[in-house]
Amino acid sequence: MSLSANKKTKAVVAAADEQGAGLSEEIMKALHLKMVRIRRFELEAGRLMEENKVPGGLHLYVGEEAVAAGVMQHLNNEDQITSTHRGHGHLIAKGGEFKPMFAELLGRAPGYCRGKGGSMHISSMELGMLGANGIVGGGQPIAMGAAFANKFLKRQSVAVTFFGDGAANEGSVHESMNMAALYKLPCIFVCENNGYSEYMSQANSMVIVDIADRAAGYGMPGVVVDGMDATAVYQATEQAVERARTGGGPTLIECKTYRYYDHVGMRGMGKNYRTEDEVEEWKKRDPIEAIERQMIAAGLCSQAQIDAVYESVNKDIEDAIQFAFDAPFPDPSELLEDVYCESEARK
Amino acid sequence: MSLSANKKTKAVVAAADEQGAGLSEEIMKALHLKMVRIRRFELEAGRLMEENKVPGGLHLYVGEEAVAAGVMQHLNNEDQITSTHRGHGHLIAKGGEFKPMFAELLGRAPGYCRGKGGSMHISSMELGMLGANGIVGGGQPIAMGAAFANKFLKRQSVAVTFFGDGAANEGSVHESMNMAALYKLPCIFVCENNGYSEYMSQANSMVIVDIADRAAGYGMPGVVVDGMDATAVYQATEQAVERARTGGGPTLIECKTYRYYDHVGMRGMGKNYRTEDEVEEWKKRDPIEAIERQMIAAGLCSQAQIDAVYESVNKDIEDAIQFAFDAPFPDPSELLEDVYCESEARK
Amino acid sequence: MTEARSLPYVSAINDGLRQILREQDNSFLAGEDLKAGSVFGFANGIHEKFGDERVFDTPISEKGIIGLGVGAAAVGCRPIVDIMYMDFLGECMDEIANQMAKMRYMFGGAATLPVTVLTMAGGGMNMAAQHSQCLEAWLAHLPGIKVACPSNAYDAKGMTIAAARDDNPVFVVYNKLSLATKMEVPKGSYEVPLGQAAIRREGTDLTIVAISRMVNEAMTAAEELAELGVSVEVIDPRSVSPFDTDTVIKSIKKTHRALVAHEAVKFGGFGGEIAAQIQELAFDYLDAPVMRVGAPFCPVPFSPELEKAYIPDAKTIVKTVKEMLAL
Amino acid sequence: MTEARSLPYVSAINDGLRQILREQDNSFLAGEDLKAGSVFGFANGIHEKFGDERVFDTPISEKGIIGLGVGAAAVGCRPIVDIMYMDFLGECMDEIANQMAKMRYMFGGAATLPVTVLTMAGGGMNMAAQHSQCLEAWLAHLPGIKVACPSNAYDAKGMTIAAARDDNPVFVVYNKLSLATKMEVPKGSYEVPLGQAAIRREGTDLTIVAISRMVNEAMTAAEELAELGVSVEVIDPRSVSPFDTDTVIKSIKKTHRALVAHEAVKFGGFGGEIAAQIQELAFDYLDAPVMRVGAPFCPVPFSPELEKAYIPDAKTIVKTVKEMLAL
Ligand SMILES: Cc1ncc(C[n+]2csc(CCOP(=O)(O)OP(=O)(O)O)c2C)c(N)n1
Ligand SMILES: Cc1ncc(C[n+]2csc(CCOP(=O)(O)OP(=O)(O)O)c2C)c(N)n1
Ligand SMILES: [Mg+2]
Ligand SMILES: [Mg+2]
Repeated sequence: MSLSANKKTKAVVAAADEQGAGLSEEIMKALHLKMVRIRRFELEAGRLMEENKVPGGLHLYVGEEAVAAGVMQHLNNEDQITSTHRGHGHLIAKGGEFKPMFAELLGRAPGYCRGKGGSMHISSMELGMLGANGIVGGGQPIAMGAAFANKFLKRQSVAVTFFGDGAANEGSVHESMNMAALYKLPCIFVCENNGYSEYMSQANSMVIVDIADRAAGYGMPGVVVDGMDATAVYQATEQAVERARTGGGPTLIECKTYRYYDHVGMRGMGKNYRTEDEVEEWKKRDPIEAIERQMIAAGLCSQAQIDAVYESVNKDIEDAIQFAFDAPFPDPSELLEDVYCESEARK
Repeated sequence: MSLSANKKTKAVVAAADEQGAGLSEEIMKALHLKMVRIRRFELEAGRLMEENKVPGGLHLYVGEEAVAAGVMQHLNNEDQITSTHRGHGHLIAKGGEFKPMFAELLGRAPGYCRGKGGSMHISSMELGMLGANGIVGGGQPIAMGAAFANKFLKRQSVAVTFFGDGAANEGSVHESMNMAALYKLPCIFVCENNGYSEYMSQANSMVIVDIADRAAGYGMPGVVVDGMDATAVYQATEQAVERARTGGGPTLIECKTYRYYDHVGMRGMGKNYRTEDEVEEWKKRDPIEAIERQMIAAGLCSQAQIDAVYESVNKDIEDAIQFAFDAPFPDPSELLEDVYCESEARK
Repeated sequence: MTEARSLPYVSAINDGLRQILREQDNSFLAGEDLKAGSVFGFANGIHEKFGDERVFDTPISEKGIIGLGVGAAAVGCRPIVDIMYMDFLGECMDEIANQMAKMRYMFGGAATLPVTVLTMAGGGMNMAAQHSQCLEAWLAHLPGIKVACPSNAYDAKGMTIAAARDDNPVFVVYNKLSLATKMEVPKGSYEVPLGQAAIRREGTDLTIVAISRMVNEAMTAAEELAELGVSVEVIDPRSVSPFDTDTVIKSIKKTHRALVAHEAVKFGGFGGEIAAQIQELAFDYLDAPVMRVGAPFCPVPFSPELEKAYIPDAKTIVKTVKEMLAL
Repeated sequence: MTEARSLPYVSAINDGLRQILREQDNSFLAGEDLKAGSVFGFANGIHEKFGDERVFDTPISEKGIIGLGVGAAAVGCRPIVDIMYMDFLGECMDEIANQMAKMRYMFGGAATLPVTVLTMAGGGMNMAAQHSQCLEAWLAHLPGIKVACPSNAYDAKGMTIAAARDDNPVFVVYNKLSLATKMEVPKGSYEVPLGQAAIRREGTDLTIVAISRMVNEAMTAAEELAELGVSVEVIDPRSVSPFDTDTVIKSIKKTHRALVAHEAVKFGGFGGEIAAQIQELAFDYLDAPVMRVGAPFCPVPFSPELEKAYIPDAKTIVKTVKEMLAL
């Protein structure tokens, strides 16, 4: 069955590649901007970590930008997402700002979590970003619960939960998918299959090739998408979001993608678990270069305009990093704050 | 997809019905004896519970005998099983004796667990019965581990784990199936789908109709079998055991079956969750009556011989019940024994 | 507070749940077998009254059940979810300890989780090792959640209401053997505040701090001891987190002797925290060491004879008090 | 015992694991990223040495990992399984508490489970609320398992060996910040028996009972206090279950003062059990209440500034001792 799955994957990926240009200029540019913002943020964050300036370290999303961009393009601030330990890209694509993000990574007071969460718990309730999560498989039960609330409160909102190929083997993911399908919840399960969980290959974690095949076991549709193609992710998500908003229930979208750097940081732990060639092969399908080729080919913009995008993003990042380093650490007196909500119990 | 699944089920069930008579006299009689022993034990145990003579209560297997009989017919004492809260039938089919069983149900010293486990933890390591389990989904990780040991120690043994339709939604079952498939373990997952988990119907717990459909998500074969036909269960298990013993890895066998009495005991809690008609419909397909019809039709034995089987089983049960009631309770001094193994740590 | 009538603990829970579902449109009740009223019957009739949307069954998926509560609470609901037996906490301890208890703090206070978790603890019904445990010590050790252990019908209703009105995650740990015990329970709405101990009986010679059902055993013991001329004060903390240290210390400063009693295993149990606090804060007032009564260091045995020997009761308490007073 | 050499804690663990894998053919080492040596490096080179059959990766399935250990142990293996961070215990507490810890008892002694679980506890590395916890209190409360908390390299190796040779389920709780700390570690085979405390420093004025890394903090504090003329005895229980009550009580009877220190949250922590036992068994010898040093009642914060304020250290200990002695 792995074989047939393989075939399927190839098919879908192929399909995706052709689609590209179908989208409007506005959307293509939005997808591009999201990805550039993520890429530039991560490269700077990674550099800071390698310079030992980021306490506790971080997990980089570089290479996987197309997934966050393609999915989040369909969401608004009333929609929720739950993220993973690799969560910067999700927050940025959901509208996260660089200043409170860098400040959080550095443990400073103006950070999104006032310095209490850091990279692994970065979140913004205002933006509907219900948190990166240090627990693999930690986000799916929460997203399922949020999706339930959306239905219960008769909102149009959708809850999207991101998880990796490794997370797919956690019991919590199984329980959440089954409940989401059972209650027909507006919940979208986006599996970011980058082929590895830390230093374990997917083949070292499961027999199947397409995690999307598990969707059938819950009675929900499962699709495999080229996670290196933002437009393909965008189109797959469009159907899933439509389905979710109209009471059709959950969807499992598996995005085949790749992380360019180590599990942690850039150089990481120097474990020997994949080849340089493999990394190079995937980089040839870089999602940002791809969309830039598509945009220029389709005459949606010039190289100069693309350069301008980078310029302004780089400027924002520079300012944000400066802001973060200038920002104060939280006062030790804040240690015991935020454990409980002190509001009077409501009568 | 429920629809197609429905069709599949019907197909398989139909197929199973015809098969019946194919088996040898020896096997047919062995299956019959196992089922009669279970049925008679459970009816007496149930009666005792309704007479408030069984501390803590118990869960009856009546109606589901074909599953335990058909599966266990392929196992020897070196093979292991893990059972559920509804475990009497599994232990009997694995070779359990009535005396230590009734003694355990009554909390007496000569019980299989010296009175410490009771119905919900009844077990026999000698017989490879690694325990009934009070935790739904508690047995699957253990069976997977036992199967791993069989492979690691180069034994021919197979580990079979029983679980219900409700248990299928526990994360532990998901993790165990994936690991069993990943390591190609001699492990057989037998789902006893009796349509209900306590007072919740299967439709109230999941969208899919055939739990066997989940096997594909782990890369293992999944089959649906008529759990009211011991010969069908026997034949499906034959292939799975063969596969397991020859290094082919795990199989998921879903047996469609039914419990005649309440979740707990006979009258149970009197919750209103299924119709009398439904119960009567299933009883028409009683696995014991069916095999007796088949045996007589095939001229494998006479009604008189069948009656003789009941007589001797009833006699054994009477003696066992008497034995159990005459047996002493464990001495309070045993309370703190068996918490730890006191053997010297091995050098 | 309106008229009261004699009600069993199980019906008092039912009363409290109806009160909450009536007053909070964004609350719902979910768990295994709750449509059927729960296997313990505390939700009987509630599904019929409030319907499929407000009261529903969940699959046997405890991680999912807690996730349902956490996620729905984070975005505007006030969920009440049920973990059938406290013994099953292990199935969802990550969702409880790493998500529910920490989300607000990790997010710098941005998340508010008004979720209530109901669960059932305790032995004495020959349900063996996996259906009889008292694991409040696991929960009390977790900053970010509150843990109520109502010992009687009045509290069972009042704390269920208080928990569901609280804007924090609150566990209400009921007790199986208490379900049938009756007392006067007011109709309508009232709260038993979390973190306020109750002095169940005043005394001068010794204070017994007892958790959940052990309060009743302590009261029985106090009666017996009174006949021996020993005046016992019985304090029911009612919630182990927050824990009402002040009321306990005040009592010890009066009686100079303390005994802590819970049904949970003594070793590593919450009684250690209570005893440690007492000697820390009332050291100079103590005429004797703080003693603890709890279950011995073994799983809960099935056999009635063994379980009787296992579970602490009034006798155990009386025996210990006599030793303390060298009677 | 053969020659010793200076080795960091992380390599001492490695040494111990190799010893066991060499001497026990039916043992194996399994967990997440163990082929790669574990993310902490304590298994570096072991896969290369013992091969795919003895050392292998598991999916991210903690319930499955514990089940693998329990099931394989029940039928003839001596598994060593790893739960990467102690914070993840919640993912498999049911398999630990209801299966691993209770199986032997529930079966009337028929099952024997020689399984060892390795895990990593502790903060101080800015890993925030879900990768920094000390949850030994959850485990100590469970009859049926043993819990070792090695505080130095010598014990890390010796207790790993003792745990794997024990015929019961044993948790070896390592500490992250200790991984790099070096000391003399003998080559070859030796055991540090479970349940035997070590007196790390003799003293006459006060006894500090410190768990895991807090032992080092206690030693530093003792140095400082010595300069103030205070003679501190430092006791390292080494395992919290079984707990070596005798050694602790003997010391208190000599020093008449006790301080308990652990990195875990103070409220509901294992320190409560220790303090309760001390005052229970040495009441008449105590000149002051048993004090406890532990983390405050909040999750572990990420910000370095906050985490510094959160984790107890030598300063916290010195400060508390000074208060106890009114210095
Ligand atoms: C419950 C739990 N188990 C293990 C870990 C350790 N861990 C952190 S990230 C990771 C790998 C996750 O792999 P995957 O889900 O594929 O996400 P990716 O890192 O590839 O994005 C592991 C094992 C954890 N954080 N939580
Ligand atoms: C972890 C856990 N959750 C819930 C329960 C309570 N419970 C006991 S049996 C049962 C129903 C099980 O249904 P199923 O798996 O279909 O087995 P059946 O009773 O139908 O044989 C439930 C919910 C439990 N024992 N363990
Ligand atoms: Mg991955
Ligand atoms: Mg069932």
